[in-house]
Amino acid sequence: MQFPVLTIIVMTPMVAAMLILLFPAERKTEIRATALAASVVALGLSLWVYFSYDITGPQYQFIEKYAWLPFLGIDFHVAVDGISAPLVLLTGVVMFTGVLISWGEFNPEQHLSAGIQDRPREFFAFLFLLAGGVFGVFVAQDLFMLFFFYEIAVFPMYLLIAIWGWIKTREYAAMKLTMYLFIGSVISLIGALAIYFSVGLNSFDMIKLTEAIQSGALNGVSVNLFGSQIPFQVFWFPFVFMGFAILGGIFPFHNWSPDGHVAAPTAVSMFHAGVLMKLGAFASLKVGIMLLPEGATYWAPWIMGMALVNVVYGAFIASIQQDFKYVIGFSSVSHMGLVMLGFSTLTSQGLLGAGMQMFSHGVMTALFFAVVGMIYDRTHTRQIPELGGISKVMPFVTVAFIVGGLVSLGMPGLSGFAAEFPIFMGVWRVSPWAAILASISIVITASYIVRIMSSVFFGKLPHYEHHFGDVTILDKVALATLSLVMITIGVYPAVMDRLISSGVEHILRLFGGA
Amino acid sequence: MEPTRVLSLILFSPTLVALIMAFLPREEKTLLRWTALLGSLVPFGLTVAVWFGFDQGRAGFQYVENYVWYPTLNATYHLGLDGLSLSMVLLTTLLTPIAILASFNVEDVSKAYSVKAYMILFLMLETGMLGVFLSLDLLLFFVFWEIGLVPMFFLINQWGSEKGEREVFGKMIPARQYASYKFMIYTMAGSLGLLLAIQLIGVAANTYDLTKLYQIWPSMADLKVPFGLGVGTIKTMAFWAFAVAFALKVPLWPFHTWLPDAHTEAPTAGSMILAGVLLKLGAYGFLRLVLPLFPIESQTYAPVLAFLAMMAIVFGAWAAYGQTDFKRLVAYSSVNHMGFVVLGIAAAAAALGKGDDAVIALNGAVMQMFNHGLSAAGMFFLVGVIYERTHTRNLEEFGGLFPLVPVYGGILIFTSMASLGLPGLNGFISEFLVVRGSWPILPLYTALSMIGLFFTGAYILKGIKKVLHGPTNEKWIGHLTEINPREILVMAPLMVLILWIGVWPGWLLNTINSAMLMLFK
Amino acid sequence: MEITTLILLLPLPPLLAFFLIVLFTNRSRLLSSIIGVGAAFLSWLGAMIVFINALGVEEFGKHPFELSIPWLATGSTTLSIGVMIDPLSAVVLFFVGWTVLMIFLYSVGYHNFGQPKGDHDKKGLPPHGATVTDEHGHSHTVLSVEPMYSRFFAFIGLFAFGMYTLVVSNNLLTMFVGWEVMGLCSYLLIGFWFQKPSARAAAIKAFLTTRVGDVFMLIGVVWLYSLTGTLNFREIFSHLDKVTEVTSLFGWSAAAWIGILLFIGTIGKSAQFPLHVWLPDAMEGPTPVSAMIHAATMVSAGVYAMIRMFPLFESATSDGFNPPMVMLMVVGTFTALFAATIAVAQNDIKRVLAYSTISQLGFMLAALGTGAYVAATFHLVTHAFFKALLFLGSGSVIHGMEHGVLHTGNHHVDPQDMYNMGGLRKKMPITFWTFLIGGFALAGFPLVTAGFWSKDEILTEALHGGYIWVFGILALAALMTAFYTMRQITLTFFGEPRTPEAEHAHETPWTMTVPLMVLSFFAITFGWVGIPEHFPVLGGIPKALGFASNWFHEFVISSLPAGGGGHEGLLRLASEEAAAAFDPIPLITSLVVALGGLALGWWYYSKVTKVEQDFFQIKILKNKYYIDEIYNGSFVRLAGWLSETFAVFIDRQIIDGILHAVASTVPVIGSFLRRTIDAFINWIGDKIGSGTNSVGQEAKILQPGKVQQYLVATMALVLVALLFFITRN
Amino acid sequence: MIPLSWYLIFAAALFSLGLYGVLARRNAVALLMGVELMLNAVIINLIAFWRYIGFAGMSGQAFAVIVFAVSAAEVAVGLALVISIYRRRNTVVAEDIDMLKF
Repeated sequence: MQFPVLTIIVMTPMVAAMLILLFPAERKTEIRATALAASVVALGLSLWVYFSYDITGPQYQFIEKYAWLPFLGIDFHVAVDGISAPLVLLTGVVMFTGVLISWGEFNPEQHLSAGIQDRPREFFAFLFLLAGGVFGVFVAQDLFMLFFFYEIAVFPMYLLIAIWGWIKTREYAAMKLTMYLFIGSVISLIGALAIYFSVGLNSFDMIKLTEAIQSGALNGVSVNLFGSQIPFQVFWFPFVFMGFAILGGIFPFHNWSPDGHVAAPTAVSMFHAGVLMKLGAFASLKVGIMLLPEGATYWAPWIMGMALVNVVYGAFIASIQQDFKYVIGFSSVSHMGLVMLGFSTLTSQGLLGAGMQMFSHGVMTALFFAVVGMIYDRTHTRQIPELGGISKVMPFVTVAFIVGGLVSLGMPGLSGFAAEFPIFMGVWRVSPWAAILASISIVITASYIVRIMSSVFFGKLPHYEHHFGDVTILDKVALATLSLVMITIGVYPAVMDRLISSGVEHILRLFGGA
Repeated sequence: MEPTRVLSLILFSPTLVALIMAFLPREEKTLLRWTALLGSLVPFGLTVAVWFGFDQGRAGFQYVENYVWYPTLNATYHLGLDGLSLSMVLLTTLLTPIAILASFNVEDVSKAYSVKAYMILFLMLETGMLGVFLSLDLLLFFVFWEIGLVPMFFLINQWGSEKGEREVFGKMIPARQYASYKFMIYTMAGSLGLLLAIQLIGVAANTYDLTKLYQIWPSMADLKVPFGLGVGTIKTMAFWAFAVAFALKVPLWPFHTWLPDAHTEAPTAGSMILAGVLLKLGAYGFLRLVLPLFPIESQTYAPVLAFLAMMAIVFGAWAAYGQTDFKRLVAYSSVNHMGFVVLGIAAAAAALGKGDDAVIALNGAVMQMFNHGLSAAGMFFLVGVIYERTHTRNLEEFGGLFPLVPVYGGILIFTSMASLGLPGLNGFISEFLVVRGSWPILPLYTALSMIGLFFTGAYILKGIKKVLHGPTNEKWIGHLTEINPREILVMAPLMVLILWIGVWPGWLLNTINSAMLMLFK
Repeated sequence: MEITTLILLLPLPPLLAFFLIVLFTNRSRLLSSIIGVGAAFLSWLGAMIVFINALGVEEFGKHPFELSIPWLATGSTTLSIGVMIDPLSAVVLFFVGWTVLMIFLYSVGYHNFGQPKGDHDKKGLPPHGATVTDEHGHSHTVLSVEPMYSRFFAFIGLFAFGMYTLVVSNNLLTMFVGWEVMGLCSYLLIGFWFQKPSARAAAIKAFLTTRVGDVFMLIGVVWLYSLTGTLNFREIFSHLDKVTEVTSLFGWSAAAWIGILLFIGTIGKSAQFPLHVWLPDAMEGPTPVSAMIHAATMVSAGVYAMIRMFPLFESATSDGFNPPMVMLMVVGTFTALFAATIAVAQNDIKRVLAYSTISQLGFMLAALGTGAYVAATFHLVTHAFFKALLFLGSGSVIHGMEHGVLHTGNHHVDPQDMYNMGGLRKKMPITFWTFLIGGFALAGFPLVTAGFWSKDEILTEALHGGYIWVFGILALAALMTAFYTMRQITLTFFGEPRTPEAEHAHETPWTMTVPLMVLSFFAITFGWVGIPEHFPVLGGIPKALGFASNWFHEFVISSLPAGGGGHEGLLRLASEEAAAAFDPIPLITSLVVALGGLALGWWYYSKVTKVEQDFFQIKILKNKYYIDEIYNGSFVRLAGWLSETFAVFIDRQIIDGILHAVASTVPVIGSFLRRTIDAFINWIGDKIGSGTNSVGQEAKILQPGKVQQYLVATMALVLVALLFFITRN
Repeated sequence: MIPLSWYLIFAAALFSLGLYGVLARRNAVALLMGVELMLNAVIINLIAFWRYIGFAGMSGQAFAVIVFAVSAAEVAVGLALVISIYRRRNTVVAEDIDMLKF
């Protein structure tokens, strides 16, 4: 039994959350220090996992399996494969930067209260609970454990948004968000149970389940719906896939995410857009596509259609938003659409692109929300017409936003392009018209990014009610780490490309090596 | 040849210098300027070394470097050099130090946009341009093609001219923002087609390496892409995607409206590089990608390209003649001169590169790219010199400045004559070769573009008349300082080269000629 | 030193002078003038050495001095350029050497070298004189030195370089280079006093009109190059078949079209009919420039190019009809007459000479049109001499008049208007006599002047060629030429000084009069070299003195390739022509025309004292048939309209319009989507939320909070369950 | 001896009296007394069934004792609640105690 690194990664945030709750409320710096320590530990471990993952080795590595509820066949079975390793790293990075940015600075005479100032103890506790849940989902190889951690992740979101969110819409947004996510999880739970019972293996272990389904456990089974016999996989795939895709922000059910982002405090929206949406996409890939391959091939064109709408629709809406955070909210809807597009192609390049896009978009949106948060904390407004000339006061933030903006518009040489290009190559194999339609979104994204850059960051400095200075060192460190990650992947994509493509080969083997 | 790293060195030395400068203090302006200048001389030295080491006889690419870059898409970091790209690299590495020297009087715009940021952006711009000329991998080409946009966007946006408003959809936005916004989005929209076409080629041929693509792509029949259309139509669509993206950058006639705005709003050094090198990217794209990859389509559509080139020449000249803003006049003259380049390329395309006429047309086109780079940079710098002293570019406000600034007047006349295409200077050689090459292949279009040639003379003389000749304008009598030694030092290399190429073009033309002969093997 | 390297170095001294003056010796006038004149002298010396060597060579036409160097790599072949001197270029070199040197020397005096600096002279305006107080106190204004003295020498140095390159070059490309460099220098020199708006406009007009011609010529050169694969003259003439076979528009051969295109170039350059408007306006420049441009070099360059390309023109006959030659003839003859008519009505001394140049060039081109190769060359050379003489003479007259104007101090009097002059023969004797020789040479005063021999040659060739109407018109033009020359001489020199300024005019310094004398010597002697041998008396003298008879004819004809391109009718070979008996008719006509014109001019204008009396001030002639106004009204305005509305309008409105329309679709679609689909989905989501809420509101009444009501409800439920179970089984 | 049915009728009457008391009485204490009555009726039933049917074991007795304990606990708690409500709301009327509604 080698060193149980994955369990530790999942448990560190939980343990840290408990630890933080023991602190008295007013000792804010100590609380923040422990939170930072915990996030550093988690980041370090996830880095270690990422770099020691052996590309040529078996699909699942760092396997740990402890009996949990043998009676029902549930065991705490965690492992990491080609696609989940980068996502674990992503969660570590976002957690580390989120905590840094929530440190913020407080000086009353400038009416400045950046970061989380009121009740940081509870804030970090819930945040780490959320982080633990997310780590759990990415590494869980047991269907039940996946749902277990999924619920843990979703629940603190409500509290974080409702308490620390944007006064105007926090209740509405928190309720809307939690409702959507719970409904989604219920739907996918139903689907998962259907699979569990119809395979009849009496075990939730996904690896066993996939092997069983591969060897024809579900072939004969069919469901009669109003008389017509629909094969099992085809009938149940939408349940499972759509359930999680709601969290991934698929078209008709995407509305919760912009409102949720806008209402959430900086660190939470970083987590939310950066990691939680990837959770949905990853889960829909793992449970939906890997478990029910025939269902996936049947429904793939439909998913591509919806994803396409997602991409173009998100870009258009984002281009006319007046609120800075809403623009980024809708842009993440559009970029998540690209991930779904990558999945729907079911080709090696498409999935590779989707994997990289999940990582690169995660880092980029985290950076965007961090920047927006900093600006909002100092200027107390997010309306683009009212903002201007930020570059004169916060040069570092401007440079970080520019790097992030270029990644989001897919500027070659940065991680955005390294992720989008294979997705488009995959789509070309399936339907060229879709590729052409999707590429329109690139230009529109470019137009609104450039518009924001020139109107918010350049131009003349309007009269803000309170004079404000540059951001703190910690904020700069956070922004720097995020930008560096994006630039390294963009300049030398081979760093992540081999890892993900090894994971993708194993998945495609399920489709008969498509 | 043993694997040399010289090309990567040339390509990334500007970025290295920029990195070093990032850590220098923002206040030391002179230190920053001199590091930028010396830094940009490094690639120039290397290029000259490569120029002498270049073996003209050998076919194919030299100084080749090939490393892993994006394995699953099998796109490799593949650099290489032939006569064509060598001359363009020489032009870039020559113009950048001159432009940096010319921007010694640029001051801080704001805390974020200081001289340091200006110089760093300039050096990154140079890497972007060099990347396009050196890369032999389609994906790498596209990466550097887009990277070149970003620094230029900021140069125009931050250091452009302060005054000027532009009315768009009913609201007034500062002209600077409008111009940079238009430049960025217009070029990106244009190269959207390029991105899609590259993906198509990548998916169909399963490699991005240009040397391999040259062999397999033109004759490839089954594109593994379920387009539902015939191979011919797909290839034509891909051809037009490439052609539009490059025509937009050249700028060819209907796509050129971004150029005058971008120039009037760009800082002096910015428009020197914009006119000097950035326009050549489009023409280089035609020569490196469109002609070899789509020989049959470019032959069928050569007349269309020739027509647009003719329109560019004629309309560029007419529009220039009608301008009152000196910089817009010179900007339209770039449209006019680049029209000749495309005319040469179209003629070569029509003859499928076979036969001497096509090779002469190509020689002329590449020479015109090189010469226009020199004369356009010179002209824009001179406009900048006057603008810094008088803060106006309106031709009506000048008049009779010759007695006040005789040396400046002499240099302006010399450079104007070069850009007019006066025989004995460099402009004439390339225009003569283009006309000589394209006349036997496309007589009608060449004849019609002669109107443009006549009007070139007309608007250049109008420029000189309005600025130098006529009764001296009292406004400037007292305070118009003569051109200072630094500015003369900027102009000196350009003028020497203009005269040298005009009198003895052999050294440059042999390299280009040997490259053009082999371009179509 | 090898003769060909000397030829190669010939054009360089003036270019060197140009750079030296511009870069270094701009400040000091003495040094610049020494360098300028020195360079001209060097080139003149080189030219004379080459000319003498050329004379020494037997059958020089067959093996001229030639040197060519590979220059441009063009595909598999290389284009080579170089120098070549054959009889034609030797002769042209001769007169160019002389005239350029004389003009350089003359301009030292013309720009008042050695005079004090002007009180308030501004660069770019002609000098206005300096007030000088001599030893006993009273001050008088005297001519001041030109403020931009050294710049002038730099520009004419560049000009001389251009002319020499044109003459020595062995291919069309370097000829075109020289051609355009001269175009540039004419622009710079005409616009020398750039502060004068009229000079500025004239400079641009000159450059652009010549450029119209050059554009067509470029196409001709390019077409010829693409057909024959070379630009070298001798190579072109050796395989003319390549050009004549190819037929293009209207069935004419390519050679014909190329000929026409090259001729349009000459029309622009030598100011023939449609494109002649720039020459009279070019009088704005200083007089040495007008002399150089309009007499000696630039305009004659156009005719020289036509003579050089003559074999190509000859070969262009297709089925008996030779389009370029006919065009040459028609345009030449018409311009000769047309310009002569205008010259009669001009009052400005330099404009008369300008129009007379246009008409004389018309003579030469008409001669070429009729196939008179030697006659055209002969007239070209003689004309260069006497026209340069006349211009420099008029320059010294104007200089004298300016002296008078400064003396009287009334600056409104135009020193160039002939009606302000009169009786200057007493004031300026040398200028008068040299001007008289020049005038008689131009008019073609029989036997003595060179003009007579060359013009007579043209008339005889025209008559023998069977072109009666050409002969007639040219004769009439010659009559008018004699008439207006005599008008000019009588108005300026004879009679009494009509204005006080004319009273005080006085002779110009030696630097200006020496060139006049040298040129007048050539204006006379050069004619004797070309006397046809079968001329009754004088024909035999040169043979008697041991020279070859009609040396000029033998020397120049040999530069034509053997057999003149193999066409029969047009050019009667030298051998037959010698045998033709002396034909008296052309001789008599030229005698009558010359003497008649002179007498008529003298008789009429000795009586006229005021402008009103002059019958020939016909309105239409005075305004040059309103051609300038027509051109301005049509072409210039058209160009302005084209560029103003057409190009700028299209760019701003149409293309940018489309762009903005496309760009505005994005927000439109965005807001549409936002208002419809997004709103719809939000509505559903909110509806679900409020739906559950309202259901909750209704359900509220089920929980009133009163205990007893709950108990009643439970009791009711129990009873119902009881009933259900009882009835079920 | 008295037939079982008499005991059952008596218990039923007693039960319905108690039920009426609970449903109709306004006073919360009276309500509690009604509940007591219903519980006693249950005890009677238990003992009656034990006596007439199950006689062997002691289960009937055990159940009765349990019911006694339960009813005592129930009254104690009820009275405590009513007193505390009275202390706050100084009203005992069951109708008024309706804070626990949405």
